[in-house]
Amino acid sequence: MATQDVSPHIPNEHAELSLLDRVWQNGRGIFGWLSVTTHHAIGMRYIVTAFVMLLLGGIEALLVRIQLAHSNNTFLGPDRYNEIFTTHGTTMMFLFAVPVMEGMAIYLVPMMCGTRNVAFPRLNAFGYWLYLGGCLFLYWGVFTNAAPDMGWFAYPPLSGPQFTPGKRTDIWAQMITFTEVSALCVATELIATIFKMRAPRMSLNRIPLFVWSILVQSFMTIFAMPAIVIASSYLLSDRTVATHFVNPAEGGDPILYQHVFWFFGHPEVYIIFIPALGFVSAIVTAHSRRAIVGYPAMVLSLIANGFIAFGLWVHHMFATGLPQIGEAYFTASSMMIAVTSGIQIFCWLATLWSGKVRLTTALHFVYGFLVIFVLGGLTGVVLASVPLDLQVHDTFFVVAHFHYVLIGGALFPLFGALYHWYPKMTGRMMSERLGKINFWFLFIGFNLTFFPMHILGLHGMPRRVYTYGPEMGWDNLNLLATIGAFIIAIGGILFLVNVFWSRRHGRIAGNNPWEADSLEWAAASPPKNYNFEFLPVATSRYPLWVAPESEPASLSKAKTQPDRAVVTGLRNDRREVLVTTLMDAEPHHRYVLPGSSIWPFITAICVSIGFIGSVFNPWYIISGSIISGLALLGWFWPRKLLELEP
Amino acid sequence: MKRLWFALAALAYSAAAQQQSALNPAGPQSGRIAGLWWFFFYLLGAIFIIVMLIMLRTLMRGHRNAEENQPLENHERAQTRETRLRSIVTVSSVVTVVLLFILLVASISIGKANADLGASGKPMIIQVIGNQWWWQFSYLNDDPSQVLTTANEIHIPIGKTVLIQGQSNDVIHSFWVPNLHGKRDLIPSRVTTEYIRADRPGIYRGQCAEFCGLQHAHMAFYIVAEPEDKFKAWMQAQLQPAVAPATPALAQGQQNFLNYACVYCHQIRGTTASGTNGPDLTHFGSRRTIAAGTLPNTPGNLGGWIVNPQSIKPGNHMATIAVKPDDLQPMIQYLESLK
Amino acid sequence: MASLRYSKSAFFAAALLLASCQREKHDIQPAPTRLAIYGDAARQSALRPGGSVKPQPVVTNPYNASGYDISEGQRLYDWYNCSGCHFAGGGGIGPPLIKKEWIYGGEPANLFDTIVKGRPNGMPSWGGRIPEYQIWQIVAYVRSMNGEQPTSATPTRPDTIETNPQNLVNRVPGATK
Amino acid sequence: MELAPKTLDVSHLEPFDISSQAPLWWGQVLIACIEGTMFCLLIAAFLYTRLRVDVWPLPGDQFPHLTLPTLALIPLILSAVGSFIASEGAKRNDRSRMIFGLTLNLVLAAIFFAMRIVEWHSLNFNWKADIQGSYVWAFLGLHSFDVVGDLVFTLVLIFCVVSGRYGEKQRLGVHVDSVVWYFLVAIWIPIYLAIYWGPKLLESQ
Repeated sequence: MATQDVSPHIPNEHAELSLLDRVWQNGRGIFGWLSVTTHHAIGMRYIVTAFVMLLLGGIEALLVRIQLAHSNNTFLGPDRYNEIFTTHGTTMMFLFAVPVMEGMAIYLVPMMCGTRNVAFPRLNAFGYWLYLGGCLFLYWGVFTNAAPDMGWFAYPPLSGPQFTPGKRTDIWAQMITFTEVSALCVATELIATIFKMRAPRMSLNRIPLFVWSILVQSFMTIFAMPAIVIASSYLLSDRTVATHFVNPAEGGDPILYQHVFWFFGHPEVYIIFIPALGFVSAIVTAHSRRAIVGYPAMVLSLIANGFIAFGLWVHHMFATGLPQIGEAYFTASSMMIAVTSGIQIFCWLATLWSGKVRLTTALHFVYGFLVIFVLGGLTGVVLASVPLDLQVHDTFFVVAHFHYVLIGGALFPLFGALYHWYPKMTGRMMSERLGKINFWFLFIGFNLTFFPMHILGLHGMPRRVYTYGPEMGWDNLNLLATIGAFIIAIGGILFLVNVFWSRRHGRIAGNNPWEADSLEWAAASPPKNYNFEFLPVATSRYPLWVAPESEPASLSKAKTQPDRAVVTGLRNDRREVLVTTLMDAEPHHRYVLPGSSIWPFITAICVSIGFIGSVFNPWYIISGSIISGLALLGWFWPRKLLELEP
Repeated sequence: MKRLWFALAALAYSAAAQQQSALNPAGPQSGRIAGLWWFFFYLLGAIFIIVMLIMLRTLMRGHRNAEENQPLENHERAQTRETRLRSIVTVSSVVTVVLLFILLVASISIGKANADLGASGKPMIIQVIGNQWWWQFSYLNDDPSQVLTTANEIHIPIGKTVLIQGQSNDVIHSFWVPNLHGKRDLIPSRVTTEYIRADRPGIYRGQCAEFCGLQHAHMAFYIVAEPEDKFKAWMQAQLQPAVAPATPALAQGQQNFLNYACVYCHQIRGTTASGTNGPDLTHFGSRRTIAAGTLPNTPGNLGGWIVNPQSIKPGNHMATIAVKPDDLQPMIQYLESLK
Repeated sequence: MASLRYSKSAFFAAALLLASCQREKHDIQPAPTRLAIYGDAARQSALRPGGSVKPQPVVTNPYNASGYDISEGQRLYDWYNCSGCHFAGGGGIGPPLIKKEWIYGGEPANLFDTIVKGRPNGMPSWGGRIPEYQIWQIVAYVRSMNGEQPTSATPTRPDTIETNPQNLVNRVPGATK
Repeated sequence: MELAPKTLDVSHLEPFDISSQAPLWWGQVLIACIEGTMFCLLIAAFLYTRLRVDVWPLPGDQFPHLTLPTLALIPLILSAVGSFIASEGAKRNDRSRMIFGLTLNLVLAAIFFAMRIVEWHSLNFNWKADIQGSYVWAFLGLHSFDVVGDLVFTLVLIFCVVSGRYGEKQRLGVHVDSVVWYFLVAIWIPIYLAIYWGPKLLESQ
């Protein structure tokens, strides 16, 4: 965890500073560790946990690739294979991709907004503990031979009580509950933070693009996650208390499950990759040392992305048979997403075109992203077309497509973002040399793995098959893909090596090693618990750059601005922050954030007992609610007069 | 790098078996779809190459910008440049919209043409019922004596439109013959339909495309497209009950089949075996594969399958019956004789 | 303090782990039939019809409490037309299976024996026809009807559309087309 | 670091605020959005299910009774008045008004919930019966879960206010509690219409 200070810059003898230090200090020992509510610590816990999940998901991916390396392989049986590909998909979607983006947002958004913590720090801690609970629950299942085996989408009736007996599917569905509650907590507090706690004068048209992307993502979470709440509840209640939501014999409908699932599932993909677009914007701005071209267009297309994402879920269900008019509508809406994504790509290209590009590792990953994501986007257009989709749906073509979009569109920017913000998180630079090697391994390995899958799909190889016959002619390309997967694995290991090596031996970074533009670079590296000694004032869209008012910022030499405007008059003897108005971010009132507390942890434990227990015995819904309610009473109980927070 | 990919693509194209490929169309629908694919491929490929070229150019330009230690530009020039860049972005976006519109129209018209295939004339109706993990096919007919039920392999006449009427007995499956048309899900409680037509003779492989449990990988079937007269002959042969055993050995085989538990699941018309849980075996010997496309139909494979089906297709619903070695051989001979 | 918590949680985890073993067992490649066991089962359940002395079974059901096998048993119960006489367990032509008192004993080995040997007045003998593992699966399912299997391993409701074909015709448009 | 020259002094601002400017208010509204979306989707799913079935309720099943749930709307809607009074009191730091409003809210909500329990008890189908049972039980269960949660929260607030253990944050809590209750009242009306009237109105031709 990034708590050890290596930054030499800030003189601590100032009395006010030591008061701030004391007020924002976290407790010691394991109790203190469990009570932490600082957003960096929580964000970092999310990121680290998510990377552990990435590692596990990656190992599962390798197992899948080994099994498919040649025809009639018996490395994994059908049962084990189904478990592993399901766990792989579930882990990557629910336990890695979404949480890691949330973690980055929790870490960065308060700093970028120029405030000291998220709006509801305890809710934040609670969200993390539930997420951790979900991870542990799923992997407890995996290691006790109860890994889900019905695919990450869990279509009934296959996932119903009769065709997947045992507790495998229930564990999966309840794991979803854990992560959805956690994601909803994060979305709520991030929206409140972005709306109400931005630095003074950071009006809507000055919000950094990354923060915009998180705002859009959080709103999407709020409106998409309820659908998966319903879908997973359908499954759970059908399986544990014999309701009939998806049982056609009693009037239920398995297709309704698909509608509800994809009403969540498609926005889910954008929930993952919209923050990545924010990473790219931040990296492009900082490393081409130039204002982004077409900021309003970028913001509007982010918002449009968010809306359109809710209107195209049916393209996952073309093969179920739809009326013609429905097909035409969903084809059009699915293609529309290419327009909004295209605008952003053009804006980045224009920015890079006219910028002073510094070809760092972070920018390498952005270029890698552009190559892969553009290709993935174009195959997305193929999938939007109903006749083509009917051929390639549920084949390896689709596998190739969404790995291009998700690895290319989210993982590459994420790696870039980590190279970009690592100095802020740890106070040290990552090795650029190793970083570039790391990039090339990932890039080449990735294309080697997933490009052949397009061809396999067109040649009729369906998804989720545990093996195939030699007469199908799929051996060569599958072997190639498996080799590629191992090259990716090497790339991943190099990244970890770089992270751990640089943690100790990296060059000391200083506050703003990239001469970047946004407010997080005004904080110390690594940041103090309170982020800023004096809250900053956002004097422009790029507050750390010279000539702030002459937007669009010109090619003038990017340089950090030493004499920024700051806020004074906040009390330092308690955790006070500033609440500003929604549109113009004018200071409105002061607001005291709650301190560290063990109650989020205790509540999360109680809620987890309810969640996990109810999988095995429905009565835990009642008893879990009661103990959770008691824990919440403890959380809210007015000990001192100033303690109330959701 | 690119060249390598093209080489690989060419390699893959030649290597892949063409009997299950969307790029080797054998019917009007798959032909249209393949045409649409190549249209998409070239247009989108061109877009990809253009974007990549621009990207590489930014790499060079941006680098040069950084190295030239340019003086501060005046505000006006910067403003002009900014306006120009924005208009380029706008124009590119408009071009994107136009290209997508073309693709949209192409896609919708092909979709409509494919859906309208069965609009004229009375199609032949084949009912498909998905089972874990095999296919039951029934040729529907108003005359009950002409209704034929078979499994995992069907014949269709060339040039005749066939209506596939899909249902499922357990979980969701998906009917897919890439050489003829796209997929159609088979959903319990619903009837889904799709028209197919083959225009050139051949044997086309289809496979379940919706994950359906343990043996999703081994759920294939074959469609044999042949001229009308050959089809008619096949149909007439299939409508007959099973041939009576011609030799004492075959009679013994039949007896063995009826004595073991086979009869609880399998039907052989013309005998007392009338189970409906598994595939109909009346004309088993005429089929190309056993176990839904898992193995070629040879006596050796059949023996292995009967003795231990769970080692070939683990988790499938065929019982592992302890057939005595002496009983096995006649049974195999009998089944193979059911042409 | 900490170590105590760790050991406690380790114990808890181990307990859960053991509990899940049988339930999650997926024996998808059951051993080919072992005919020899029929003799054993018959010997150990040498009881007379209606006899009040319950034998002590020595053979245990290898598929007891396994979710997968109970579910397979449910399928086989249908496939082999047990429902033809016993219906959904309530009985009809054959005796009901949802009950506490069994004529021929309700222990797994007794049920196995009943299925293998058949019983007078209609229950056919299945021994030598269907494999032993399937008989044990049916036994596991039949016992689940009486709540003698853990609820966590028993499917709460069937999921087939065939459970009530008449309802299907009335309720779901399109199914009859 | 030296003090920057350009400073923005905020010491004159209020140290708290009880209005829609408070972050907590936003948090609560967002949670209402989440639940609202969930209920709306469930209502849509319920009506979709209704349209897929020819005969409703399925043979052997009945429509739920109408009298009690319709009567129960009266205390439910009135209880929102209590919330309103309490939240006005919280804004003006008027203790007696807060106590009156909260108590009114609690009593009326409790009456509503008692009627709900009676109705539930006499419901003529089980969640296992068929699809209608499953949905109606799910709606009643989810809404009741929220109602009970808010009742407990209101009780705690009453305890705080009556015992004098309250400050700005508790007052903000009263204000936010009223937002929650408005939502629970408002969302029940479409649910009520959907489960008691929807299937009848959608009678297929």
